[in-house]
Amino acid sequence: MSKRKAEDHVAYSEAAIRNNLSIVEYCRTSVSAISGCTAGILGLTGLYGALFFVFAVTSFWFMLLFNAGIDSWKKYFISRKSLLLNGVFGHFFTYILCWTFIYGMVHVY
Amino acid sequence: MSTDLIVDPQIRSWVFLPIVVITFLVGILRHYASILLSSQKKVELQQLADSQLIIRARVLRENCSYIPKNSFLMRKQAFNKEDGYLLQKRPPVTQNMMTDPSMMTDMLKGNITNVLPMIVIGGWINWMFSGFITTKVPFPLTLRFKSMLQRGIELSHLDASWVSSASWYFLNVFGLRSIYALVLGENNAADQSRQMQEQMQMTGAASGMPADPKIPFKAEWEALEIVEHHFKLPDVEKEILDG
Amino acid sequence: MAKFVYKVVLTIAFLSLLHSAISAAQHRSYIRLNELEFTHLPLDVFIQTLLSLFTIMYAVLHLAGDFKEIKASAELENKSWETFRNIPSFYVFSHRGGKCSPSKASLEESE
Amino acid sequence: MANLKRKLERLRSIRENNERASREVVEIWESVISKNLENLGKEKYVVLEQICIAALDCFKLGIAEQCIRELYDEFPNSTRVRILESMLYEADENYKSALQILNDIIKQDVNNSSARKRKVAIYKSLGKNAEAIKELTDYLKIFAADVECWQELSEMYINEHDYNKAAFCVEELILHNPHNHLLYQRYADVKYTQGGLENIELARTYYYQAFLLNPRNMRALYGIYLASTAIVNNTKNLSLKKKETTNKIIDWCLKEIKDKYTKKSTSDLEEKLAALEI
Repeated sequence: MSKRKAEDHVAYSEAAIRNNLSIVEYCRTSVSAISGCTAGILGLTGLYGALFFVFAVTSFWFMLLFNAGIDSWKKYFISRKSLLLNGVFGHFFTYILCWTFIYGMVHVY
Repeated sequence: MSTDLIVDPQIRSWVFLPIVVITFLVGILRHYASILLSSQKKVELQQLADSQLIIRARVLRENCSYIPKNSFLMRKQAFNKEDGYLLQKRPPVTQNMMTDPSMMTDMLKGNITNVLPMIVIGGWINWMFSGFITTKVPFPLTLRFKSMLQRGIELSHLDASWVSSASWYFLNVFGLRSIYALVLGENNAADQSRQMQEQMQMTGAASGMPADPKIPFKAEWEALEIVEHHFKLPDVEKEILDG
Repeated sequence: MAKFVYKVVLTIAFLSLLHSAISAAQHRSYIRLNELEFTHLPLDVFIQTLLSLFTIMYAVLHLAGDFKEIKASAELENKSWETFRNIPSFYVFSHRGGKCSPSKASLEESE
Repeated sequence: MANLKRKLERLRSIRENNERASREVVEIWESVISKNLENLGKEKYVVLEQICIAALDCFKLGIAEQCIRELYDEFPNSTRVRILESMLYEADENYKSALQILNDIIKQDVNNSSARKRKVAIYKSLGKNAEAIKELTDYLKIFAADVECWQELSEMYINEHDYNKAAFCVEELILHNPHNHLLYQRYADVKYTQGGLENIELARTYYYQAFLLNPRNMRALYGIYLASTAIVNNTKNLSLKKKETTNKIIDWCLKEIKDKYTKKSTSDLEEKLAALEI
């Protein structure tokens, strides 16, 4: 009885959540920038580029979960889905900029 | 596909790349300039006290179930009675934005660091690098985008995915924001030493306060009025004997 | 120490990415000079690029910092009241620790 | 270099956990930091401040003076450094100069909270508890949400045996931080000390809550036990049923405490055995 009750009392520490999310945000921004550069080097165009973004972000997501521990990610994050989807459009914009930039540097001239 | 137009590689090193570098460096400079120019906002003592009072009332409302009923009622009384904390009479606040000189300088500083460089650098880039085709976006676009991406060159037969130098500058201005966050970090060294210089203060909560505290006070009063107290702590006897 | 290793890995991966970018650009100009149609990158460049991407991802993930446990009790579980009640803003220095200290010397005496 | 890094790490953890490990901090300064002042990086000034306070705590005024000078070189107009200076006077028992500095700071900047807090500390070290409490309540009228002040005030009321007011302060703390088992434990302590059947039962509820939040809190377990014993022993005409349940709770507590200690000692023993085998 007392065991179950103790689990009901789960409270999250605001500061720790913010710390984790800011780390993830940092990683995701850099991953979208770097994957944009990669897409530019590979010379992907059109839909392939968008697919590559999806591929890069998902594989990073898996990497993140694997790093946090397959079973123990719950210790660090409340929801797995928000790790994948939060602010995805902002990151896509970063991706496009880097993609265009490197594509221009490598393939246009 | 892309062979329909061959662009001189000189453009790459003398137009395309410089624009990116310039925008990036200007952004970094602007960041440090805004740190230099920013002034610690002076907060009125009364305003500070008001905001802290609001915080206290809010936590009382949210976490009241963790304290005994008597204590809750006592606090509620102190906040909500006729001349309690939330209903105090106070002199009307007359803070006009235009008459407050510190407000004016803040606005001016904001303009200097944000709008001015964009106009100046934008104008300069338009003048210096005008009329180049710089790059091609790697995805097809409809003709609607032509006016956006090909500012400065009026060629009706050009494919929409080519980008002119002026438009490339604007793309950079908007797109580099997240890169700045990456490079400058959220709390970099410049911030830390400033913290040391000035006394760390709880102005964070106060700055969000509107000039007139009546409205949030009234809202808090209403919210507190309807809160019901349920003591949330478990009953020891029942729990232990059941378990 | 581990951080240092990851930093080195990150740098190498970045250099490798840069290298593959240059290779790709060279391939592109070669194709243009020979008036061939560009179809795809050479396989080695392709693989190098992808590998660098994943290495960078991995290194960034490890460099960004450690996660903290989000359970509120996690950080409090090991605290005792003795450390919790200790508030630096209200330190009082007139305690026996100072008076018994062997190096006791007030400012005037030491000068 | 690696040593320096490790020591800085330790200092950081002391800072974050609010430990009062002043002697250790001063030792770290003497062994490593004093020679490596230039290599501290961006943490330098925070570390200097920490060392300064620790040095004052150990009555090594020379070290503190050096730190303050170092900080003044960098931030000649900082109020935070001036507060450190006033603390130096305070440790030297020159309370008049210390108060003078603090009053100057407050005159310059009315909402400087740490100067006001230092004033309270000075009254405290002068033994003027009543004045300290008055100063602190005045402070809390403005900074009503300052948690650490509520905590300090509760301590002071406890020293004055004014448990009702102390309980009020701890309640305020619980409102601000409802998931901290230490606060529940403290509240229960206060209530238990106040005595009376109602208060002791309340204390037991709060001890139990502290125990639920952190099952390793032995003090809370003992608290439940003590409170229950007090209910059985000190109340006349307790109903039979009530007596029975309370006794059951006492048994449960004792069993739990014994379990905890046997578990702890066996795991310790295993660790030691494992260490022996290596």
